[in-house]
Amino acid sequence: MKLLYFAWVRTNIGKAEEELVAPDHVQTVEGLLDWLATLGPQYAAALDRRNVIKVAINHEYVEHDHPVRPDDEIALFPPVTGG
Amino acid sequence: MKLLYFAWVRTNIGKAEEELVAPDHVQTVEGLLDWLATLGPQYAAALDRRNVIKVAINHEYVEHDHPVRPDDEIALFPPVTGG
Amino acid sequence: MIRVQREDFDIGTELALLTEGNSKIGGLASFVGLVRDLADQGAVSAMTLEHYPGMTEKRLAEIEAEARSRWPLDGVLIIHRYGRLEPGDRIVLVATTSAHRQAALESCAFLIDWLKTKAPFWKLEEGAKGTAWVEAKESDDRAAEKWKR
Amino acid sequence: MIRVQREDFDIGTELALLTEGNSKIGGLASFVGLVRDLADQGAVSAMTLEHYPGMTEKRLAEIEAEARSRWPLDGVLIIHRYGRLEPGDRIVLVATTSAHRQAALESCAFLIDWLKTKAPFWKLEEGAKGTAWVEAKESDDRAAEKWKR
Repeated sequence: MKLLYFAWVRTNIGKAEEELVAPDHVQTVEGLLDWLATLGPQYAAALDRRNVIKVAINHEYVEHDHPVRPDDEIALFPPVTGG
Repeated sequence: MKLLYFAWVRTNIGKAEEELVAPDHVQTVEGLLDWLATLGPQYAAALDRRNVIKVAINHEYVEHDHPVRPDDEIALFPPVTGG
Repeated sequence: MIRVQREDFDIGTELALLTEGNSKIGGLASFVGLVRDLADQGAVSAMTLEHYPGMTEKRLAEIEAEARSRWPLDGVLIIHRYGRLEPGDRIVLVATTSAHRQAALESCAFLIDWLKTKAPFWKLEEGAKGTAWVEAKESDDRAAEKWKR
Repeated sequence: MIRVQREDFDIGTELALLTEGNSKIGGLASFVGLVRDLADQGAVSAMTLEHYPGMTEKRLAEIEAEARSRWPLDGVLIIHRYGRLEPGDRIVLVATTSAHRQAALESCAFLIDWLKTKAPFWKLEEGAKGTAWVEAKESDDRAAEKWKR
């Protein structure tokens, strides 16, 4: 799957995007976030305030219980502050 | 007193303004409207829908029970429709 | 600022003047009223706006003062035209600037709603069957009511 | 119409395009958001707006469609900039036209309120002590809430 990070999720993780192959047990956004947080301290820090992280799959907002699939483009970011 | 008429009050009466000396018993807007309506059929027609006529004395909106004085500038007009 | 004038105005120029050189402004809200072409309803091909010189400016200044007392505003601009106007012509511009978005948006809506029921302007419409004075609309009264305190 | 761009825009030109040649329009409402100078509070001297290309345009188009489903609108314009902006710079323009004043005013307020909580933009402020990501405001959530159905 393709992961995209924005704003402080991006600056904490230290990259804007990456291709990752998640283990089979990662079936939902929740599971994905749990697994990402194990990839290193910068991931753990970026995902620390778990409940505020917004998730978009293929450009649509989804809740944390939404399923994830290997060919998804999944974006993680803080609440938006434009306008 | 100086009377000013606008919109259909003006077109009904047939003039935009006039100087009038009201009789002594004309003490309020109400009394003024009663008296004006006796000045001719065009006045009666203009003031027929009495309750919708708006009144401004010296550029300030007033109610129909407001006193009138000989040196007032008194404007009579329909509800406004600008904007 | 209040302007009552026969001439047209340029929206871009007016709005630029309102924000120029003031970087404390976070939001600029504006509303422009235009003459609608209702020819397909047998109505307006043009209209003439009458007003009460002297009183108009005072009442508009009062409306501006009321807006400033309710919201923290930087700039307030009201331009209202009079005379003969044709479909598509601009009638009125109201614009407000503030550090805060909601203050600008709310005060702009307030200004036009109050102006519509308080500023001494009257529209004489030219239609297929001659001219007719526009009747005041209840919907405008209701719009003004909601700002009553 | 939706535009997401680095370049500045001219308010007068954009609003003129929105009304040009359509004399069914009775009202044009607009809102412009600008970068505020908070230097006296030790905060912003400038900011950088990040966004999510592709998703941004889709979410803005969705917001436009939602406005059109709620109000009878002729034109809808949303321009949002990204990149580095300085105090006084324009960030966003939303504008709507309609035969009816309230439709234009309400939909304009709706667009900016929804955009603020739904369009994927993030502000990185440059202050005296370095850079910081702007935190989302509860007041913006409340402003969007009031349009929920």
